[in-house]
Amino acid sequence: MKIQEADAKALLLAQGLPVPPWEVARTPTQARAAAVKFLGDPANATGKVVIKAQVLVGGRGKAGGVKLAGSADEAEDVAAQILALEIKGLPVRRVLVGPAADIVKEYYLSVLLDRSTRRLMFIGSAEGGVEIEQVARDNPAAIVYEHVDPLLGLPDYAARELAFKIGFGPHWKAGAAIAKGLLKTMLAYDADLVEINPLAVIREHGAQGTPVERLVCLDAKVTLDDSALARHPGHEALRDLDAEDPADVEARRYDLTFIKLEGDIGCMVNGAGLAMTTMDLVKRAGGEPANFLDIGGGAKADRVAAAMRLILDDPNVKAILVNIFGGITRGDEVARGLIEARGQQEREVPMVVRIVGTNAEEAAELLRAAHFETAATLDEAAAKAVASARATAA
Amino acid sequence: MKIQEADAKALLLAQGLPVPPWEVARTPTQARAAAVKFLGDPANATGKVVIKAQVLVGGRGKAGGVKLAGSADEAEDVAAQILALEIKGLPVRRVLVGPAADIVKEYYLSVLLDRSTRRLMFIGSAEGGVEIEQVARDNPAAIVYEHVDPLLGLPDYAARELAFKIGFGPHWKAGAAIAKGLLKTMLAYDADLVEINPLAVIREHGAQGTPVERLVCLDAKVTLDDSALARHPGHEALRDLDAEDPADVEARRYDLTFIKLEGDIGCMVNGAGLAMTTMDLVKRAGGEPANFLDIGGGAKADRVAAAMRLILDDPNVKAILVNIFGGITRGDEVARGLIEARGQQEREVPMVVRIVGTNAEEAAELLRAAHFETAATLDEAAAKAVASARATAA
Amino acid sequence: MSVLIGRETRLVVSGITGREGEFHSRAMQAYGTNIVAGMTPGKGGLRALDGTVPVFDTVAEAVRETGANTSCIFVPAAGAPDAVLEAVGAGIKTIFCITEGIPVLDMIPVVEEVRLAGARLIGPNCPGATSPGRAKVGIIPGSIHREGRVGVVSRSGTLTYEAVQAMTDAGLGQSTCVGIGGDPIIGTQFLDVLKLFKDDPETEALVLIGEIGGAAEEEAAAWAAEHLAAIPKVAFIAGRTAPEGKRMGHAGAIISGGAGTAASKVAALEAAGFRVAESPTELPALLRAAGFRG
Amino acid sequence: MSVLIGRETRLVVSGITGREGEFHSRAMQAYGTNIVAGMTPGKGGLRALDGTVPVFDTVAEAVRETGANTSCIFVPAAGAPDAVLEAVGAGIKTIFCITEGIPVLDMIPVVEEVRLAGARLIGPNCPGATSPGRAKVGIIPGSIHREGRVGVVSRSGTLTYEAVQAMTDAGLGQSTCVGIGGDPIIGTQFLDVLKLFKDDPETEALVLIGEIGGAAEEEAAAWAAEHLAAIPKVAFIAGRTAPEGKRMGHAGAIISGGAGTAASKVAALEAAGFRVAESPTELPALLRAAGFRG
Repeated sequence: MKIQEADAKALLLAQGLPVPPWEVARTPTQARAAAVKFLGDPANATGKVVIKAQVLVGGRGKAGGVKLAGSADEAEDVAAQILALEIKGLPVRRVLVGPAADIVKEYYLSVLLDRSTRRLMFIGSAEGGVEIEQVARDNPAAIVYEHVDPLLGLPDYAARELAFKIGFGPHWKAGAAIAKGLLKTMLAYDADLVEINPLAVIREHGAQGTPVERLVCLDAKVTLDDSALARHPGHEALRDLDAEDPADVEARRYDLTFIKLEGDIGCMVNGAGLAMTTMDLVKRAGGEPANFLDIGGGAKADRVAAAMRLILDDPNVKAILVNIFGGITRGDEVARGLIEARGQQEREVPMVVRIVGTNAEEAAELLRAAHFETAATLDEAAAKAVASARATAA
Repeated sequence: MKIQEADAKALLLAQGLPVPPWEVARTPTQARAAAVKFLGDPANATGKVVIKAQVLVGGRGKAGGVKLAGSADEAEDVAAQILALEIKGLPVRRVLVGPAADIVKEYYLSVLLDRSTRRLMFIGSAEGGVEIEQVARDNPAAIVYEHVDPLLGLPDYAARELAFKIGFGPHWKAGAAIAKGLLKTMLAYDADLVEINPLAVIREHGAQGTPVERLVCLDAKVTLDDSALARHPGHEALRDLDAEDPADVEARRYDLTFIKLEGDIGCMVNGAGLAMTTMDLVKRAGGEPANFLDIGGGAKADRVAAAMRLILDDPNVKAILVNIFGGITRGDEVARGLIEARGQQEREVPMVVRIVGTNAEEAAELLRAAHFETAATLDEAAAKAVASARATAA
Repeated sequence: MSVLIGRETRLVVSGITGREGEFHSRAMQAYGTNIVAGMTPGKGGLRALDGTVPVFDTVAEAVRETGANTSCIFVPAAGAPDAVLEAVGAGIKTIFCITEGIPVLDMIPVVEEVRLAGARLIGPNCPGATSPGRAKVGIIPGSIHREGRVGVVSRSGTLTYEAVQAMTDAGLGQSTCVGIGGDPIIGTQFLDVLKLFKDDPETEALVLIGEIGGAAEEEAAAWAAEHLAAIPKVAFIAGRTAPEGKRMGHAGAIISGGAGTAASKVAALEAAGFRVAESPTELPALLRAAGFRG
Repeated sequence: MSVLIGRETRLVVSGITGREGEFHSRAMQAYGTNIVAGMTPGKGGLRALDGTVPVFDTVAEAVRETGANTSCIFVPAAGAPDAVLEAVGAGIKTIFCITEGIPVLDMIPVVEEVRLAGARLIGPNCPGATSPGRAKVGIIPGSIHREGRVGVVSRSGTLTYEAVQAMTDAGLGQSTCVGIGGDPIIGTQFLDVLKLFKDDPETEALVLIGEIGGAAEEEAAAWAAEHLAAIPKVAFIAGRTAPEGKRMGHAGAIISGGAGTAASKVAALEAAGFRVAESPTELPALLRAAGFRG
């Protein structure tokens, strides 16, 4: 689960990391009030504020979602502009307002899961503020990797090594402490990724107005492990519902994995791999899948019925392909769910059902009695579904 | 550092362990008030309170330091008796007052350092409430051992294994949770030992007056790692000054290790092994050491002077043996400290000084100039010190 | 012979008295798997599966009393990492963890402990393995198998069944089918299973079922190019048409950057000598085309 | 030859710019120890010991740049366990930790990491080791040694010096003297050093200096009885007259199972063929009486 920058920063702050102050504004008026506060702060070395759209997609800057303002009036205007934006299809409902940083140097630092070593790994670079993928392509030597020990974590020495390798110069102690803090954040909240880009040395005005430099997390991106949400009840509040289809919310309620796509053939499958394969075969048969839908293992009748509702909520759907290979899931349960769902459904859409594996024979009998169209193989099911969709469309 | 039962219980409670309620009383009146509270508690299945002397020595029970009372009057009387006691030379200044438990079964459970495997280890037994050494002698099969993983700690399964091996019966879940809690306590406070004896199944009155059984820490013994006191500022408040010679307090102030003994030859040595050896040789030469005193590594003049004051504070001391083998400690520093100390000392006691190792020559010169009696070998030093002590005594 | 499991398998099932644990234990037993023990804390002394299997409070006791050498875990996600550690601690060297939904960070120290103990963990979130005619451990339906000489390894659950069924329908039996699981952190990767198959004299052809996301297929392909040149081998990759950047079910299926796409995997596998099918049903024909006569 | 250290020792000193670190590094260098690097975070690029030794920010860099193979740690107690991990992480296999006052629990995971890495830690709270005429690492005064063939191992600091001085005064030189340290948790125990001495062709006699508490002397004696029967060996145990149990807790007493007293240790050592001295000064004579002619 991705969370917004402001929420990510709040998690970092709670773990003791250095994050410049910010306010979240939902209206231009709120943004104005925040700007007044930061513009009046004597530590604000630039005399400006930055206003950033809070949306869960990259490329905010290019889309006009990040702007500076030098006065309260300007802040209100800019916030109004940004709050009116829709970035990559997502409405901007909140902006972050903070002091515009006087950046001396930008770094990149993240900690994430490295599947192949099965460890957490830090990625760091003295070339921050740009996309790390870009750095990886253009100047791979500028990227530093450091694995986290699976049992010890990141000992102090390893944090120092990382800091020296990235090259924080006089800020090596702060860099090492931030690395430890990012890992602590990851572990505290069961995050998949904690990424700071830029991690920046900024210049501020000290107590006597003298400039002081410090290393701070200027931006923050955190994604949380969905499997661990149950033990972090507070995380649900961080979910950005704007970034989700209403169908996603419904799907989550029934433990379904649902992704809406552009096509017209609704798919209901058990297992992610088989669901993708089903989509691949629909496409190969000349059709277009309307969704990815994994009903998971051991799905019962009510979950099947919910899945059917989700599919039918999409007006584009012209045919439905149900492909179940029973293992944990029992075919007869699915068949019962389908029969029940069909009884309640509001519009008639042709359906092709293939159920094999555990209790497939009982399922076949139920489906036959209820006059469902069935298929023996996946290829056959895909072909029939594509044909039905064409017939419906015609 | 040993701490008292009530303090140990407070640490356990803070870590979430089940400990029956208690109050600490410094006067019979306070004990009476506590007794009134517990005697009035409907959960108190025995209708009595227990009053226990808080002293840092074993054998409180035999010494009359643990008694029951069935009324407030009796509690006040019993507390007065116990507060008047001196157990193994230690005055009883506080008593613990709590509900007298209705004990169903007593167990033993501790976690401590196992030097040879270099791991923490649990020791448990279904024969609790008696000295575990006694169980070890009489029925070694009744003792269960379980090592703690040095990197993982005590995983849930290991806690369960321990609980099943000890045989908590229906209380296995509580037993496993308590094992985990003891380890947590040990790690949270840098303890050397956390020992519960007895860990007991007690019967209480439940909400409707029905008897309920639960596993609780009836007694608690915790010793804290002296090397870790610096990171637990609160621990210093737990130190039982009554259990210490005033000399201990002074010694600690100067980072000296001092143990008062019965003899008349004061010893000042650098290093624990050499200090014990010096004592052994004094004894072998026919003398009796007045103390163990290790001035540690790298001792400077002021620490040497403090050590000398400690030795001379003991009126039994008739001669002093200084034995320094310089490594980190520099002989000349010690010599300067001795000269300074002698200049300030209030009574004249013969002193034999042996300084070898780092900067021994400079030391020898200083001592010669100051007319100290010196010795070349440890055997010689011991012999001279014993002779001096006899001469002083005569 | 077979890999991971076989006639010598003496299985202890952790969570045997749970709903899923009991259901699948019955199926395993029906298939002929030698389930020697079950483990459920607090139920030691009972007997499961109609009295045929003794239940113990701890895996250590199960091993001591029954000589169990393989573990299958059906414990819920909150307790499953601990169940793996318990099996490791009891000296078991082959551990299947079927449980899904385990928080990723929980598995990191666990796979390290497994490694340090010289044990092998398959899963979590995996369907298990079947050695047709000998034993099955996990939840793969026994009926889809046929005895034979094709080694199958897959990171999907039901997609594995699909591929195996296709093989069986075409008369191509399997030596062992292994579902390694789709979680980001798994104990046994494609590469590890390929190494086992290489040393198994009864495995004469290979089927690899992958999907988009991660680099495990590419890593396995690189190794296979060097060490499995002679053996007929085919593959299928799910997710060719998946839209980029969307999560398809388990995190295994995120396309990240360039690596991890279906195209990258297909290219790597083809370069390593795999014939890559466009549908699981094509696998048997491709295997025959690759020279397999089993 | 010698054990642990020798002419091939290439030492990196962690904490070389600290007060103790610098003082003892000078002494080590003066003794002839090849100090190739120092480590103090943030001081990388400087040179220590009058410009003779480069200082690095990390041990890993020191190893990479100078081929250091041995580490000596003078870092304060709060950072010393981490310094040991750093040396392990940098691939160093012989690590001396001189620091005293490290909280006991801090060392438990550290010694485990050392073990897992196949490295050896001597200490903490140890005086180090000297191979007379070749190298010294740590804080043992160099002047007390003499080249020879007696292996000395001790858990005390200054008591070791006393014993070594007595040997040297009597004309008995040493192959290596090792101070293993007196903390409850140490990386290398008596037994480990005896094993090293057994395999060292230049060590022809042994001196073991123990003290009351723990069971390390008894464990070493049991092993020596079996594996070191032929070699002349003597011992000294400090604390024969120490009053019992000022620090040892009840439960502590049972692990050692009655062991830990001077009487127990002397008996175990004598049973294993050690001659046990009543004063360190008697060690040379006892060694000669045991047949050593070195």
